[in-house]
Amino acid sequence: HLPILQWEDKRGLAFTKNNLSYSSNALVIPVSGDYYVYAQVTFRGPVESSHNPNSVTEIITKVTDSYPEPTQLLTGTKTLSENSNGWFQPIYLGAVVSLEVGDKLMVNVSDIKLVDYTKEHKTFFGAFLL
Amino acid sequence: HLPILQWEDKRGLAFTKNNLSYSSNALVIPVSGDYYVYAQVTFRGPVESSHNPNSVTEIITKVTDSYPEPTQLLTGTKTLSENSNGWFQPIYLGAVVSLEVGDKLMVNVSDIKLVDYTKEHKTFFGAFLL
Amino acid sequence: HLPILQWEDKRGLAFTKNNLSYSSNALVIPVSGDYYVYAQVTFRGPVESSHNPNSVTEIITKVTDSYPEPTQLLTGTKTLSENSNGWFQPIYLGAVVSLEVGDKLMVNVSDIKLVDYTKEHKTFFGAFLL
Amino acid sequence: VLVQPLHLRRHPTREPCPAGMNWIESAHQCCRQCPAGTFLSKPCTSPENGSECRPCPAGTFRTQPNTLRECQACYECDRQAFQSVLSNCSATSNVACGCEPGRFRVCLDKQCSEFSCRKCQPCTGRLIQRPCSEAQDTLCDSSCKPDFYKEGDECRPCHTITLDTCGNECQEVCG
Repeated sequence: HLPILQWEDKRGLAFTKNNLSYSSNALVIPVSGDYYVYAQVTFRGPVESSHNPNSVTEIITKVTDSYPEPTQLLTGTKTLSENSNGWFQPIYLGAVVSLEVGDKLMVNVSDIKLVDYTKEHKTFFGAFLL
Repeated sequence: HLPILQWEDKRGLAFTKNNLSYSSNALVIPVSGDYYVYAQVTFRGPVESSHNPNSVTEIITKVTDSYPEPTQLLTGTKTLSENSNGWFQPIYLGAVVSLEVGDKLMVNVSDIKLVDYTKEHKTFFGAFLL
Repeated sequence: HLPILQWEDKRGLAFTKNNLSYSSNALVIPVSGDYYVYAQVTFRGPVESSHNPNSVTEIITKVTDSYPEPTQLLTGTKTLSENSNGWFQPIYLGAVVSLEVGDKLMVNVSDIKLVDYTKEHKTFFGAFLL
Repeated sequence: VLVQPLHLRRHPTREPCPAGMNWIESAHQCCRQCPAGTFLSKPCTSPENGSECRPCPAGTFRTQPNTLRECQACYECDRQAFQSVLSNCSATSNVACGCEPGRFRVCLDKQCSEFSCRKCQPCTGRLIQRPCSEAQDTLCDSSCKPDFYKEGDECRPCHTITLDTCGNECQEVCG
């Protein structure tokens, strides 16, 4: 599977409430229902140890006890035509999904070294119950 | 008018509820109010019969009995600088719009052959009442 | 600071309601709570007086009486690899933020001359209380 | 500009607060600001008694006096993109980032809020007019150093030259 992003859930702009908790890199769904789930990842390069990729991918994934494999809920894939100087590429995803209590939501990326983690307002992840 | 996308509304992650129904390529609004409407289309190329375009466009459109012409609600237009080898370009749109009962929402695209319809988590469309 | 966009809040698709008002380029928060805030800016070029930039940036910012400096809530930065002929680049941002009554929300951009203001469905800004 | 429906009461008009104090909606009065490096953990119950302020947790900061409920998260320097820390984040200031030695800043925008760190050019076979710095690349002399000859844009050492292409820069070596 693609690498899973880790998130800050308390400091700065980050918060969790109404029992929607964050643990081991996942948002944990407290009550079954329809949620609007969203995430933005800003990718950037070039970086040291990583060749310049020709694409970047962000996937919001669901893991549930009722099925052994993760389910891909939302995917953003973008090819890169930038040259070797510095490049930035944000990918935003958001949609309504039906979730069950205990389901876990995570964000996977094609290459974790290409994620711009330096500023909280550039890469973020969240969900709310409708 | 630009081609209208067709959608799956029952299988996999797709669902409709609370009388928000899908028929002839459109979401049909069951009750007047403010809705958050969203859609992502992943475009990809090159494809056989279509020259490599220099841009792709996605439009969320409203059709209503009270006016003979469709109204463009949200538009995403992106020029392509990718060269001739494989390219991917996702466009996400989302906003609150005021809708009347019976209004129909559709998604138009600049070139239907460039739409990546292969995976439900790459191209999706939805709405919810606030 | 980066230039602040001005918005139409009454005509066409634009509206404000429930005391969420618009004044001096900002949405003014009427009641404390969690809001889903979003904005899309379509950038385009080249434009006459502006050299072709190598990137465009959109930032949703919060200004509050409780702090003398603006807070960057959401940021989308994209490098441009388009060449000198016409280019379009939409940037969509959206997330849940905790706001206090009286807080003001604004949209800043890297270069106001590059913003496509010609059609209301290409550049838009809004918020709703969860 | 689009918004969402909700039902509200108009909030009472309020006098501006004296210097050093901010209006706190939940307390319905002016409260003393918390100093830089702290945040408001509990508003005052009357203007006389002070607000309860707590230090910004590690990894967060506030550069100014405030009545905010949380501190801002520190930025991080982009180590993988060859950035270096010029000054660490403290309770009262954000981190400041620069470029690793041997690299200079290439600003992404006019404000240079985003920048990448590009390798300084080595000026092989040339004199250095201006050394590489945080802000700009090395400036190399346009002509080659003694014992070097020009080939295209490059300056090559004379000892690598072949007799038939030997120009006057390398006469000593070829002679």
